[in-house]
Amino acid sequence: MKKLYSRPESLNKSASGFCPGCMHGTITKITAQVIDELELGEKTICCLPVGCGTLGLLYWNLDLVGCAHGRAPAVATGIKRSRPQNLVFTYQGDGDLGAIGTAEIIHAANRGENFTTIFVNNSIYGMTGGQMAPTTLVGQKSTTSPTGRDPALAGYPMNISEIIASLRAPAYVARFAVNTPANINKAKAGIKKAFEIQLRNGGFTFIEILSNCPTNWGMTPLETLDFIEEQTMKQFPLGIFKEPEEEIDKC
Amino acid sequence: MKKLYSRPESLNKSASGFCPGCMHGTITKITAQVIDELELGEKTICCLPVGCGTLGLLYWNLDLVGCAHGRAPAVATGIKRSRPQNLVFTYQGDGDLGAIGTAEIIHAANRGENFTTIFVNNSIYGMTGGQMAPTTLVGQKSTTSPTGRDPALAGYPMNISEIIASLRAPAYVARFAVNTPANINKAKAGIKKAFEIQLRNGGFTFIEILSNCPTNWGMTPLETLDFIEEQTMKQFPLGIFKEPEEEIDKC
Amino acid sequence: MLVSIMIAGFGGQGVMLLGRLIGECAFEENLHVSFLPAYGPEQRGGTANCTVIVSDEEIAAPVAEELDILCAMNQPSFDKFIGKVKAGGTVYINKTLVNADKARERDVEIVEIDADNLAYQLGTVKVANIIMLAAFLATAKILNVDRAREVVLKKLGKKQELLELNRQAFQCGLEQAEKTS
Amino acid sequence: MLVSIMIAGFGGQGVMLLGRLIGECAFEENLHVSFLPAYGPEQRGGTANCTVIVSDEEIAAPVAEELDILCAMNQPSFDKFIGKVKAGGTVYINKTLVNADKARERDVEIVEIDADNLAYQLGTVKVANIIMLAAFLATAKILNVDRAREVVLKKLGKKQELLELNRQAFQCGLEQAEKTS
Amino acid sequence: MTRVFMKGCEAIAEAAIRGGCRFFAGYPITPQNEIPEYMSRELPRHGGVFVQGESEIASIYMVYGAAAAGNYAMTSSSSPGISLKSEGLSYLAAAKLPAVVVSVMRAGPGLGTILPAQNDYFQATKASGHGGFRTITFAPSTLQEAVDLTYQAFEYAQRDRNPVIIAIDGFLGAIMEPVVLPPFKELKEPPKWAVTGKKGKMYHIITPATANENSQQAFNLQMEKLYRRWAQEDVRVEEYRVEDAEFVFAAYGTSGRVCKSVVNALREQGVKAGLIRPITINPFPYRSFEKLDPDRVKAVIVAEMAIPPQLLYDVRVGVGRAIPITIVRASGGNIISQKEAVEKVLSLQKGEMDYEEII
Amino acid sequence: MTRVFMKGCEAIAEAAIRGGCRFFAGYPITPQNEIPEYMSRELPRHGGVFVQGESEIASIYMVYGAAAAGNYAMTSSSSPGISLKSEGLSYLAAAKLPAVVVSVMRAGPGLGTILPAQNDYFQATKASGHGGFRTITFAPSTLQEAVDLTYQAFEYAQRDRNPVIIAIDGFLGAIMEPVVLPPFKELKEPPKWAVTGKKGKMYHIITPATANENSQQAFNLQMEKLYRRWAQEDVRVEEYRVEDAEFVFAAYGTSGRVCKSVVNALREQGVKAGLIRPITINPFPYRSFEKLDPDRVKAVIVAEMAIPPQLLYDVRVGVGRAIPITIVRASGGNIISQKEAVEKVLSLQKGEMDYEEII
Amino acid sequence: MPKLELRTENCKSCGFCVAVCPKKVLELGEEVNKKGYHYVVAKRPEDCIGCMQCAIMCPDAIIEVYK
Amino acid sequence: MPKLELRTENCKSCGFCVAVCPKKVLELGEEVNKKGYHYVVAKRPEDCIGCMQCAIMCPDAIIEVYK
Ligand SMILES: Cc1ncc(C[n+]2csc(CCOP(=O)(O)OP(=O)(O)O)c2C)c(N)n1
Ligand SMILES: Cc1ncc(C[n+]2csc(CCOP(=O)(O)OP(=O)(O)O)c2C)c(N)n1
Ligand code: SF4
Ligand code: SF4
Ligand code: SF4
Ligand code: SF4
Ligand code: SF4
Ligand code: SF4
Ligand SMILES: [Mg+2]
Ligand SMILES: [Mg+2]
Repeated sequence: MKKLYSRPESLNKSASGFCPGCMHGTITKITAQVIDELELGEKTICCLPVGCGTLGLLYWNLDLVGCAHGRAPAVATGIKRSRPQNLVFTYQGDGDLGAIGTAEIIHAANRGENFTTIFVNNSIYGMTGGQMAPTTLVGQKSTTSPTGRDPALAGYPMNISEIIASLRAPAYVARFAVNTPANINKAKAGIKKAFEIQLRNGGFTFIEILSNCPTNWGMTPLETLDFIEEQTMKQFPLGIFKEPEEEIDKC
Repeated sequence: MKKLYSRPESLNKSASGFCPGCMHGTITKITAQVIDELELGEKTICCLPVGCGTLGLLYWNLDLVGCAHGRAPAVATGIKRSRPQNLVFTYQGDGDLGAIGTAEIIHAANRGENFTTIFVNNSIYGMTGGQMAPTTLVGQKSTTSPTGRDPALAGYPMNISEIIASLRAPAYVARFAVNTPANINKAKAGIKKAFEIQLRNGGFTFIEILSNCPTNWGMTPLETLDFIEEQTMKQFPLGIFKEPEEEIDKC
Repeated sequence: MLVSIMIAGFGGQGVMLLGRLIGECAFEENLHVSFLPAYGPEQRGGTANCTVIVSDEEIAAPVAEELDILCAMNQPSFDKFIGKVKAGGTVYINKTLVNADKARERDVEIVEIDADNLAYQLGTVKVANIIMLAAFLATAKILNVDRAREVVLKKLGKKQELLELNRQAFQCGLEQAEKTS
Repeated sequence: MLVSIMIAGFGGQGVMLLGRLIGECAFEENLHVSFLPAYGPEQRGGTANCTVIVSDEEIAAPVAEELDILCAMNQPSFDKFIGKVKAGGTVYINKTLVNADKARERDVEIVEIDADNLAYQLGTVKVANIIMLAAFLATAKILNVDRAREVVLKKLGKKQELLELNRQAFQCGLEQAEKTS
Repeated sequence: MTRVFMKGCEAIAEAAIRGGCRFFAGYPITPQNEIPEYMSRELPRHGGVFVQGESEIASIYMVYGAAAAGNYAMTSSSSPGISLKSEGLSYLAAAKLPAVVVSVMRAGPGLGTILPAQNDYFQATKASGHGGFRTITFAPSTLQEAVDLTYQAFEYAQRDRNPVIIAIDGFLGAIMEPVVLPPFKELKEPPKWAVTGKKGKMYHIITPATANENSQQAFNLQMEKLYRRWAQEDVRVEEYRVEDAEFVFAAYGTSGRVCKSVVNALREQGVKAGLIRPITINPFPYRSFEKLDPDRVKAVIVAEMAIPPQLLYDVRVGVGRAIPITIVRASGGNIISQKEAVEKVLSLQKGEMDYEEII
Repeated sequence: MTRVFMKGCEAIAEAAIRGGCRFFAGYPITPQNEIPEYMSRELPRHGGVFVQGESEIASIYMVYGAAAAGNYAMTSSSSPGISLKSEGLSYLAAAKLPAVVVSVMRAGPGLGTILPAQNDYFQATKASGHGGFRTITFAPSTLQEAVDLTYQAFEYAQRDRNPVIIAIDGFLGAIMEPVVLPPFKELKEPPKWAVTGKKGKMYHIITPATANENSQQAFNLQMEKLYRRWAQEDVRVEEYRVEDAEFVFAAYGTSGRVCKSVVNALREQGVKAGLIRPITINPFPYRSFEKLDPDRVKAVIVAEMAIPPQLLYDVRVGVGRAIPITIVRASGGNIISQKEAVEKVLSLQKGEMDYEEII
Repeated sequence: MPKLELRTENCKSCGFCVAVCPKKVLELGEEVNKKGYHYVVAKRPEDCIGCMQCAIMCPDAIIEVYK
Repeated sequence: MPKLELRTENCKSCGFCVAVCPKKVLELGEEVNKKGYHYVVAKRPEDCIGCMQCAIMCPDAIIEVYK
């Protein structure tokens, strides 16, 4: 019998530390699949954030660097500049990348550093128990916006891909979701494209993926699927915000 | 005889600490004039950066707060939220606001804090002796880009007003220059408008002003006037990037 | 009097609430009490435990190297902490999930409550902790059971439906305690 | 031998360069030497000064509370530092800008060089510091003047035009020194 | 006075509000999230302001701004976050701004674990940033003490125009205990030095900078004078059964509580044990150690949740070399073992002395 | 070996390159700008990488990344910037990453002034961040020493997989002195632990975190062991005319140089003065002070450019209470006065003893 | 006929696979694994068409599909 | 006729005013002020039209204009 779908080699056999139904698992899995498919396992260096993504330290079967909260893009800069021959990516949450790490991601993008960022946007601080993130939706409740995010006090959700895409240097900026098999496949293709651009020294690539946090959204995993479709995507439309010229020609 | 043009009351009588021909002087002066004209001297709290703007601590005749490098928007947030009845503005350079203070300015803007930022963009770290700033032009020499800014290594200049304007909350975002009397008058009008918006709780207002640094550009003051016109403005076009709806109607 | 109690189980079993409610009850009786939840990197999907110390004097250390009472809601917790129970101490186990055979020879009293199954019969396994709580209150005799019932029901919420469920669970726990003792 | 020298003046007068060149010359003679520029918040448009210590032994403190030699390029510097000059010390002044009357009664030798004016005559006031340097070298007799000239001209640059100007300034300083002594 | 059963972090937050705090800015980090969370719920009810900063740095500078404007302001964090706030702490001290900073220590260095520890003692007492400034640093060991000291911290901050640090470990942040809450303080007008808009020609400058070496030195000397006054007047320490003690524990915070139990246990066994528990870890109660009688005290036992030891250092400064000092310690989320501490003393009594070297 | 006349910061940068440094990231701040500026010119010529970080924080994490990838990496800053790097320093230590961090101290706290000072001693030795980690911290007093120690710092960093701090004051950064430059080191392959892509199934994890209390405590104990080894093996100190000294100065860096002059001046006057000059301020040369003979030494005089004093503490830990300790100090950009130091000793000799209290 | 392999010891009972299977092959079972989750079971394996929707959707990479 | 008042002690000799004056009223003088700058002088005050270009342009607010 032929194996049609298998657990990727770039993940360990152990269970992930993520909560049931958490799409950190999905995103990790498809990234690992891309690495397997491109046979990059021995070439890859993965920079993990502080956030639930940190749990990847026990999960990935790759060279790993645990970074300080928000600083993965700086760490990746140091790594990639030292070892241009490696595939380097950061894996970051929305608190990590959109709040404390704002300067680091914007400047790495602006310098056009030749690595890839996978940005897991779940509209919340998952790891610390559900505080408001820069990406929390208007009206969404969190432990620090107990009556729902009020734009008069906390402003509007930040559309980070759009900001990154407005810079000149980044090569590829796109937003995906992983709430349906079809979306998962698109997200996977997006990651693949980003890695391929990096491999040909094409510059900075940025993949935002809409994710969930059943635990802190206070929903069952299945409920989060609809929430993403109906709420999250309104604020954060899927799409490609920037891509290399050649690619555009192809479309 | 009638006084047509006078030194503003909101400045001390002493000489400024700025170098000859430095437009920090010009920008400080027109801001003080606006405060005088709106009779806001007793209402204003000015947050100064670290950079040549720090020299304003000895120059302004206003309540002043010296802030840490890059953090003036956070300080202003603390002040304005504590005292909404005051006029609060930050005065920041491009190193201060565009590099180390990236997160602070973006998030204050994104929260729609009801204060004004005057952003003095002179494409260089003036105070520390002429290192490359995020706004240094491509090819421009500095002490840390001794052969000129190379986009392959340091990326392209960041257009910060454009980024701020892409956020939803900010009310008014515009870029001016002060290299001619006409431009100076426009910049002054822009500052006035920003203050007026703040006074009616209109939200965050952001005034970028193209400036110079004869000392570290290695030019005479007069040479800097042309450089701004011919080089700086190419990268940083003047214009209004965002304004309140009513105002747009008026145009 | 100084009684050290540990409650331990899976993350979702409400062990923190159980411990906290013991604390609340002791507080209402004007006793000295400390409730210390253990937390840590293992918490996500792992085990949870907390220490409650009840005393009529000021409590110095809020932790206990030796336990008077262990309440084990699942097997891993039982296995991990049974060794800390003092000779002469008491162990409450959630019989549905815990096999206490290991400890039979030790000088500890074992109170077995089929908490998960009983709770399931009441409608949701979620009230297993309340059943255990009531059983503990009834047998440990540190706190006044009637006053405790009041406190617990007050703390557990205002919704009529929940109130009733919790009341039943509490009652069930008391009855079980009677049966086992 | 340990000679402590301070050079002081306006920001734009090239006092740092002057001090540094003394340092370079001493270095080339294999002497122990330290050059310590003073810097600070006042620097922007304010005064500048530096301390050079030349010695044939290891230099401990690179600063001097008492000066053997002061070279004052402007009046404020002269006023500020004249008090630090040791009895028997030497003060070089840029006569164009400095009035040394205050110090006439003190036990210090005063060497007056009309440096700014002389430099102006050479074409630019910017070489006043080189004139002072040469005058200092010629009279202080700590360093070999010919070797120093070489070092200075080498350090000052490759452009023929500048080289010539500096050579003239150096020569001018030497001549002035002769005149005053 | 209200007696309540409350969680550590929440009780501290409530005490702050009652002490006049009307501005809080903070950034999530375990194990202190309940402070910002409580503030986000409760401050608005009292007309106060809660802002979730985009980072620890932004948060402390929001506090800096609020303090400059005359507000009673607070922030809180845990180890990595306190490192990030260290520049801001130094700026608060330099600009003479009052603020309260709660440091809930977790295990480190680096990301470490989120478990309780006492390994930021030096940071909380000797170098909370650059430039050699100091703070009054309270190290409560019960929730009641934490509540009372937080309440008072705002008074000290305002009195000295200097930040005050409340340094606790994660145990105290997470514990629930009965606690009596102090009454709500009446709010005051902003102090005269605050920036509220100039009055006539008089304007205020809040500045973290000085003009030159002499004004800077004058500032440093003025601060040193303040610190000396603290050493004279503001030291707080609990000396527990020390009068006749032959074995004296030195411990603060949760370790202090554990050692109290140990002292009691030893006393029950007839061993003359005692405890010196610094409540202010800066100013440090050096005197309490200096006055120990070398003829009576056979050993000082430092107990701390820090490896390598830190409190040890201050104890050594106080004790000198006349009395041997030894340690009982734990780290990483482990707590001082009462059993180990008891055994240590028993073996010391038998003359098995190990002398702890400072490294 | 090349003898050159070079500026402090530039000589340090050059020594780093010769020592193998091929990655530098930094952010401008006076008085250390010449280090990044020099690196931006020179590193590319040696195939190295210079990145101007968007902040001090970004810069130290770039260094973290470069170090993780096996590069020899360095960053530098001054007081406020070092505070901002303190989280990163702690992360380097936790992740066991070698790096060299140059701290050019200026006057503080806060923005302070850009003038030289020694007021970050505690920060450089006791709490360069959170979590109680330590670094070898070199405090050179001449440019030659700075060059030699910087050169070697990379070896120490790699040996210990730990950051090394070079702590100097602004004087040494700005001074020009003749200096002999060491030869260029041959570059090595990245060490085995570095992340360079996994080999077969073996992958590397560079992590600043630990799994639980026990692994964290094990890490802390392992580190403590390292620090103890430093104390045994890596202490460096200059004892200058101490053998028969009755008055012993304790001073490092620029103050150490000044005190050497003072000792010489006093000796010329027949006063038996000496100097203990720590070269490693961590590990601290406690032994040098412990072994001072109280029957001979009448006083120890701590000289530092810091108010309130900091070095004083370590000296007190070393000396104990048998010998009086007094201080001569300055701050804000002022330097220790030689005259004052001489007079201090002369008056001490007359029996006018003032005993410096620790606060 | 396609074959499913389920590494149920790591299943977290999120139900994603159940929800997306067009053929209702999968269900969350009665049994509980070591971590306390009611893990997935192939109730009607004979209906499976090997479309992989379940495997793609599973966050924990529990499901492998053969054909 | 418009009148100019020049606070020349603070003039830094940048030359902006000289450059923008449409009437060439201003020049940088021979004299040096306390800070060492060749400060501005009104060479042809009679030509001044009070247009304020110089005053607007001066970074150091040296120039006041009366009419
Ligand atoms: C400097 C610092 N600040 C704060 C924290 C605490 N912290 C850990 S994870 C986290 C946020 C995680 O949120 P996000 O980045 O959105 O990741 P998620 O868990 O949602 O995937 C925070 C604030 C920390 N570890 N370090
Ligand atoms: C935390 C910190 N980092 C760095 C510095 C040093 N510093 C002072 S001013 C400045 C940059 C000034 O540039 P900019 O903001 O563009 O202002 P300008 O002087 O050009 O007006 C820097 C990096 C500092 N004081 N504090
Ligand atoms: S807390 Fe939220 S983001 Fe984190 S693992 Fe659980 S579900 Fe996922
Ligand atoms: S250094 Fe540049 S920016 Fe600063 S005052 Fe001088 S000219 Fe202006
Ligand atoms: S492969 Fe398709 S049909 Fe088969 S179980 Fe999975 S989803 Fe259902
Ligand atoms: S999707 Fe995966 S984890 Fe979720 S229930 Fe199905 S098999 Fe289990
Ligand atoms: S007011 Fe106009 S005309 Fe008069 S001097 Fe100024 S610029 Fe010239
Ligand atoms: S513009 Fe002002 S500062 Fe410049 S020369 Fe004219 S008067 Fe002087
Ligand atoms: Mg998130
Ligand atoms: Mg600038």
